[in-house]
Amino acid sequence: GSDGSGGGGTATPAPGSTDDGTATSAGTVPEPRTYAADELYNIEEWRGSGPLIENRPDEYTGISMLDLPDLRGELTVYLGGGEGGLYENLMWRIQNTYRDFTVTPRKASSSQLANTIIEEATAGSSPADVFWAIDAGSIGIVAENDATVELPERVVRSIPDTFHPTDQWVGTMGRARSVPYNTDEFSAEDIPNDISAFPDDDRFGDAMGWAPTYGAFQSFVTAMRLLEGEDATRQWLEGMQEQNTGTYDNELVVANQVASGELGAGFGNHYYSRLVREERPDAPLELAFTQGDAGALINCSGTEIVKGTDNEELAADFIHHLLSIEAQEFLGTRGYEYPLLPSVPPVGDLPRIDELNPPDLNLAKLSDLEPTLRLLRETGVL
Amino acid sequence: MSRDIHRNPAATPATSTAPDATDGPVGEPVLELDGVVRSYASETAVEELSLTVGDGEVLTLLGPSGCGKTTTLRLVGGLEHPDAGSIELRETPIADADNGTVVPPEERGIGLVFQDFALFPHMTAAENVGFGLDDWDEADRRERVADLLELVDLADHGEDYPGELSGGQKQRVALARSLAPEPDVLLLDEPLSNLDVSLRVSMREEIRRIIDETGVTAIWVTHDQEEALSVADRVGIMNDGRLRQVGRPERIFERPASRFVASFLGRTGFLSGERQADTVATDLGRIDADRIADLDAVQGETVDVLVRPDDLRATPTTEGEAHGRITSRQYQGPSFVYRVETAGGDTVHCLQNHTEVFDVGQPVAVDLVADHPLQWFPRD
Amino acid sequence: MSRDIHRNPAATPATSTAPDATDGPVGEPVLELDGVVRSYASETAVEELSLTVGDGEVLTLLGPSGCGKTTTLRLVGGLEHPDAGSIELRETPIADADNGTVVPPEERGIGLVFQDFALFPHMTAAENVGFGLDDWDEADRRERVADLLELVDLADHGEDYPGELSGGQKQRVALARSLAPEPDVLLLDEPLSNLDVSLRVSMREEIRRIIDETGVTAIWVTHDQEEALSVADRVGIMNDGRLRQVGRPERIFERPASRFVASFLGRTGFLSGERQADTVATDLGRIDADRIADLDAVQGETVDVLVRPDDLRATPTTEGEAHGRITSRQYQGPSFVYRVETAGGDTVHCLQNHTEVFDVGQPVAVDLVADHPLQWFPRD
Amino acid sequence: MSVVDRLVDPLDREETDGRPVGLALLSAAIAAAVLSPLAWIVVRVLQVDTDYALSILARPATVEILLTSLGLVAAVTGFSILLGVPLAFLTVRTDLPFRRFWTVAVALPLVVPSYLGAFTFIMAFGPSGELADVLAPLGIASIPSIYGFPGTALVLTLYTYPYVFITTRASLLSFDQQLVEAARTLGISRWAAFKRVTLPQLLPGITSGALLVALYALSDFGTPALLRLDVFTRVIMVEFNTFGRETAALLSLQLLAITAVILAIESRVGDSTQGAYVGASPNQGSDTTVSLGAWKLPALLFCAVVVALCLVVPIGVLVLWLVRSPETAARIGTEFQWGFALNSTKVSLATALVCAVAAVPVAYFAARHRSRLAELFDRATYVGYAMPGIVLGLALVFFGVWYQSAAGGLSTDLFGADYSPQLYQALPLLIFAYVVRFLPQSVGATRSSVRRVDRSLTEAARTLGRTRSAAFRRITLPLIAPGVIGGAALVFLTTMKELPATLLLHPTGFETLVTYIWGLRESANYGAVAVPALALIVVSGLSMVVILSQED
Ligand SMILES: Nc1ncnc2c1ncn2[C@@H]1O[C@H](COP(=O)(O)OP(=O)(O)OP(=O)(O)O)[C@@H](O)[C@H]1O
Ligand SMILES: Nc1ncnc2c1ncn2[C@@H]1O[C@H](COP(=O)(O)OP(=O)(O)OP(=O)(O)O)[C@@H](O)[C@H]1O
Ligand SMILES: [Mg+2]
Ligand SMILES: [Mg+2]
Repeated sequence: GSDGSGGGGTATPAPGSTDDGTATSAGTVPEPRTYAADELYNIEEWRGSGPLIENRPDEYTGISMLDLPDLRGELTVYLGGGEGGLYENLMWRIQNTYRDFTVTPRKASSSQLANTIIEEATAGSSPADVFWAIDAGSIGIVAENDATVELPERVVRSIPDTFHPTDQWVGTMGRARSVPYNTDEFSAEDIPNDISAFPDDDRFGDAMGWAPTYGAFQSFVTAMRLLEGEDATRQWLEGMQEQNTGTYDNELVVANQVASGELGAGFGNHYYSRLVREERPDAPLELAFTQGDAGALINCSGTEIVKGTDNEELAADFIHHLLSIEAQEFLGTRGYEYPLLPSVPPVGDLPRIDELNPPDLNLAKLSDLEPTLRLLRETGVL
Repeated sequence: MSRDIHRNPAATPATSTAPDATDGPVGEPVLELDGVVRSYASETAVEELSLTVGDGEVLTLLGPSGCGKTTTLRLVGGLEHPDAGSIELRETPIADADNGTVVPPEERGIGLVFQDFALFPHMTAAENVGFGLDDWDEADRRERVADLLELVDLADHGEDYPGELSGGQKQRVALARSLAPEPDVLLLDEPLSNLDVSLRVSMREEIRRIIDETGVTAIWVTHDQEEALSVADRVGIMNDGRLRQVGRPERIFERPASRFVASFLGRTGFLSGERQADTVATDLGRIDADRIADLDAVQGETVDVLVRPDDLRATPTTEGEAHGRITSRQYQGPSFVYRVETAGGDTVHCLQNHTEVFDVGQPVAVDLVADHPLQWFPRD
Repeated sequence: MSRDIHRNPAATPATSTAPDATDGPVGEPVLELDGVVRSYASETAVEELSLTVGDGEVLTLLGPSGCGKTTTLRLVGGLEHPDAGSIELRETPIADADNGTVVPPEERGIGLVFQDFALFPHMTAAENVGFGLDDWDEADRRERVADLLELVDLADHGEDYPGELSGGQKQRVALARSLAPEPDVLLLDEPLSNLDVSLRVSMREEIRRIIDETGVTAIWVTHDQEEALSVADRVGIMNDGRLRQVGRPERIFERPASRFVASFLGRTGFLSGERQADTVATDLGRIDADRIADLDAVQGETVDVLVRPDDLRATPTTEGEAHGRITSRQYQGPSFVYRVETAGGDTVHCLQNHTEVFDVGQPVAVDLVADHPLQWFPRD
Repeated sequence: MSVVDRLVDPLDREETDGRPVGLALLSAAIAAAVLSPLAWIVVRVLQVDTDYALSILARPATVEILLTSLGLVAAVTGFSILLGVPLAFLTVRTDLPFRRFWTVAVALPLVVPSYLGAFTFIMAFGPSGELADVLAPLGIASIPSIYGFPGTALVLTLYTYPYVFITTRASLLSFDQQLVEAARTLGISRWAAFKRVTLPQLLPGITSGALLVALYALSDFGTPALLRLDVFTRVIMVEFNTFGRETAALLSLQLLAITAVILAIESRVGDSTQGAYVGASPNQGSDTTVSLGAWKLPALLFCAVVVALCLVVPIGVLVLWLVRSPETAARIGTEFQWGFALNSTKVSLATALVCAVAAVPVAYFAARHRSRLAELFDRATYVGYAMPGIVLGLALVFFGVWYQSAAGGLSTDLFGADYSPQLYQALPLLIFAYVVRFLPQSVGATRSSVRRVDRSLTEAARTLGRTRSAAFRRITLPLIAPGVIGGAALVFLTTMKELPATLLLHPTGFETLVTYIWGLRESANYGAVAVPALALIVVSGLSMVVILSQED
């Protein structure tokens, strides 16, 4: 057990280095509790920097990395996506925390890795121990193909049920659908609360952009289909096409286009706008969120243990680390994603996750992409 | 090796093609082609060719362009496979169409000078020449290459690449290259065609000397009649893929087996004549039958008598006494050759001293000055 | 530019290389090379070459292998550019190293038969021949191609690709191709070297006929002495990139300007002799000074007298009376050529009738039978 | 007897009918090996419900995509020829100033991955790109959109025409100039001579380059995806992203059918028996360069524009990123290490080597023994080139894992432990994948160089006592070496750039330049991308110098 409670101090030794020889077992993992910031493990280092990081809380509820079992052994992690190296960076930090722990990430797109794991499972077994990917759909499809094992309750206990709808996987970070808009073109009130208002409003003609090939967009349409039904979704898609909505490759481009005034507004994951702001702090770019519909979907990155691993215990502990306060703070402050640990707030002026009004939807169902794609193709969006 | 070329100049009937004492190989047979056929899609290049070459013998092969000479050499060298027939080297079959025997070229010990040289473009002249000397030790090889370049008069060009050599220089490199490894059998495909006369004469004497010294057996394709006759132990005349006649040079020249063979060795004219009692009547007057070799034509039959330029001499005369008139004149240095068309329409050539200059159109009397029996062929 | 080459035909000493009555071009000058030089990295292929060719004239160019003949033709054809000197065609400069004038080959109207043929491998023989007839209409072209294939005796091979033709056949296609567009000036680089004698003779007569009929001007490189002399209006002899002598065939043959030129036209022998009063003393006895052309050597001076095989006749004799002995014998069909080494060490050749068979080693007396003044050269 | 002898001798032993059985078998084996991943496609396609399959194939969108794909292939191939052939001619046959420089410069675009090219083009020429920023103050409000068909065709052309350039150049260099001389002495103008003599001789070279371009255009994913053009690969990718592996396999099969058609067309155009001839004396010392005269300036301008578009734009954008980018290392998983470049170089070299060795028998057989069989083997090697990298990758994932567990299981049964060599996610499998994809580049270059070696040269060697293999070693090999090395260098270049198969099959932890760039893709930290991207361009650029130095 790592009880380096002298946290906060810059000289705090890493948990692994204070090894007291008593192997941690599942039974000894302490319950989540509330920590003062300086009780945590070097929180200043985990946290990002800059003006957006000014108002971080003084205390957090959850479990600190210091109280988690030591990691010892080797782990192969298939990393789908990874936010430009941020997820990988977190893994390096965790690895460096322990003396005898090696993590080997294998990076590719999340769907590609999901396909790979399924092929591997079909042909024999996968070399992967953990699959961590940026979209719940890929995570879900692997679980559905019977290629994962159940996660222990102690690991997932602090994460709201919305983000671990089955025992097979757990969400790590949240990503909200949003409407980035150009403040020179629109004011906050101009942006409807209801996603279904966009096709009917003339102001959005020739002014919107989307990225239909992007997984998050497809998840959003899937959500709409599940919530509103196929016909309504079709109408919505057709309506947006009549608005001459511009098609882009990814939502970072959409956000950039909005920022430069090329577009009035667009559809995209919330953090892309933050990234653009980071690059161009003065850009007239703001975010709006719809309420309670697919437009307000909060998808998540997720992780799971791949079936056939020899390191099931280690994998579970590793995943537990990803859900620790420190890791959530790390990812949240640097990548602008929503931490899923409720006590870790999102960065800057983003609304808190519980201030958002996501629709009531089982995220695992987002892997039901097939009909969505058919719809997208039939309407000519794809 | 001594060649007695004047054995038995008499008895053979002119039209016979049967082999004969003087037609066989000079030494022990080394190379035997038997009924060899090679066809290409569009035509048959070599047809039923049988030929024996003796040990240490030089056989020159003559024939019109496209008659199959190169193809014959390629068959012997192993670069083409016969469609029928067989080839034996020292009594071992090296190619046999019947049972599929094929000895690869490199195991035949046969050198070949290609008609179009086939020099290795990435090697200098010296490297080309030394190419076949792989198993020689370095010093010997260098010496041999130097000797051969000397021999072909290219000592200065050893370091040149083929692209930097003139036509004749390339040909000499090709020649030196094939001589270098001292093959048992040497096939030469017009090896001197691109050389000037004096070089050609000296080269052929050199090659002949090397052949004699090393006892090489050679087939030498040439289109140069003088070369063919002067260098050869035996001469073979090919036409249309077939061997028409093979034999000692003087025999081929003096007793050609057919009009084709005759017309192939130097300029020829044919006088058509009719056998009458003891003479043959021609446009140039009567010729005594005993001046014509083995004349067994019967009374009244028409024969063609072979006359070469040096058999005839023209003298200017009056229209009335002329046998014909000059239709063309050709300067050859020491002499002129005049073409004369006789009253009866035969064309003959007369060799005249270069001082005897006649004009075209001049009526001339033509005298038969031959001091050997004339060859004749039945009219066909 | 007109050069009066007929001034002063008498006085020139035999060794002079100055132009002379009979050395100028036959017609109006068409092609003029003036001081042309062409060097490659390693050597100078053509050096200070000046030459005038007259309208409708055939100039044959002879010279040892590598002397620069091909390079000369390439310069005229525009495929090489002179490093110095200029070339004029019908008084228009087509290449001038001084001011950089270069008329591209296709605008010169000059046809060229390449020594190594350069046939287009992706075209049939007929397409190759018709290549230069772009602007002819289809029917004319077809007819012209058929005529030319007929001319070179390849009517059956029109559809063959170069890869399917024999060496001689390729050469004939190359020839036909260059004749087809009826160029003004025709450059022939050993155009008949791969052909057999009879084809060569008939082809050269054909070409000469075409040249005469169409008034083409031609430079014809050949290494065949007979071809050079018989086909030419004038003959040029090159050596080492320089033109050594140019003139009418009989003049070149009979009055060669140098030992090199003499030795280049057929087999030559030189008798060293000493001028004594009215005779020249040689190993073959005294020769009257008036049998030797323009002999102005002074008393006691040593000269070399040129004797060709047909100038000499050998007779077997006893050791005591012999002038020398036979060292080799070469069969040439109608005749033998014997090499005789004289007591004094001179080598001469004698042309004998083929009936006169002597053995090597035979002591012989050699008679001078020449009926023309003998050429001499100062001993060098 | 050397190793080569021992290898070559039995292989090239001819039967009496002149067909070398050993060589044919070896060619067949190589062809079969590179075709083997197709088996996976077939297996997956068989799992597709027939009605669904038919509905996919027949839906109007599929037809439209088919037409777009074909149109793109046609346009890119056509434009590549229009760029590549004149550039090759200019740099080989004319007195263009700074010929050496231009030769390297116009070949270099090949080292820029087309996706990187496309990306930088968007940055430069897209709406609100750098160019738009420059032009906006000048009152130029809009430039033609870089997106869609024209843009895709443009970018693909700019980054693939060097294939045509290089192969055409090789043919031009080995082309017997005497033939042009002959044409010109027959009064044919330079241009007509080019058309009637040079061009037919170059055709095999041009088409072999054009084939690579066509198949590249057909199989490339990155460029059309970035430039938003719906082509086959993009649809296949979408299927993959949505876990329709079977459907993707089905579409891949359709793609391969198109490939087969393209291959068939190419063999008709480019492989005439008379083609690829080279005279005994290519480039005989004489100076036959074409003088450009008044055309010198336009020619220079032409080269400069091409180079500016292909090289200056992407490198400029990358450098701009490099200098502009803020220091945000936190978002980068791993710092850039030169070891990544080393890794890239190592696998690429290994692949190039394997391709060079594997290409020789196939190419030799195809060039020397013109038969349907030889041609079939030769063409078979091209199929993998058009196989989308991801399809190939997944196929090999399947085979790799299957082998691993089968061999491992067997070994465990027999010896009680798993002694089977690691194959899956190990370098051999990755290299095999590269070979499957890029072998044709090697085969093409080698084939045309074999064809250029006059048969009589090996015959001469053999009459001088050399065995078939010795003749091959001493004569053929040195003469084809430029082709073999050039082909290998092409393979090297493309391997350096390859992404999809690398992502699927690289050993875990084995980071290469492209996987690293890919990892940064989402970071929006373009400055970080610039370093590895420039490293990739530099390393590949060096190998381009190798290719071009083979020429003289
Ligand atoms: N590869 C080939 N394909 C088709 N026909 C061929 C081929 N090679 C040669 N021939 C034909 O075979 C015949 C004989 O050719 P070969 O080369 O043996 O002639 P040759 O006697 O050497 O002639 P030359 O004296 O002109 O060199 C010719 O008519 C030629 O056209
Ligand atoms: N490209 C070249 N590079 C270097 N030297 C060359 C080149 N071409 C020719 N030479 C040299 O120039 C000289 C003249 O060559 P050229 O081809 O003109 O000779 P030639 O008189 O035609 O000889 P041949 O009768 O043998 O054909 C030769 O010594 C040759 O080696
Ligand atoms: Mg031949
Ligand atoms: Mg020459």
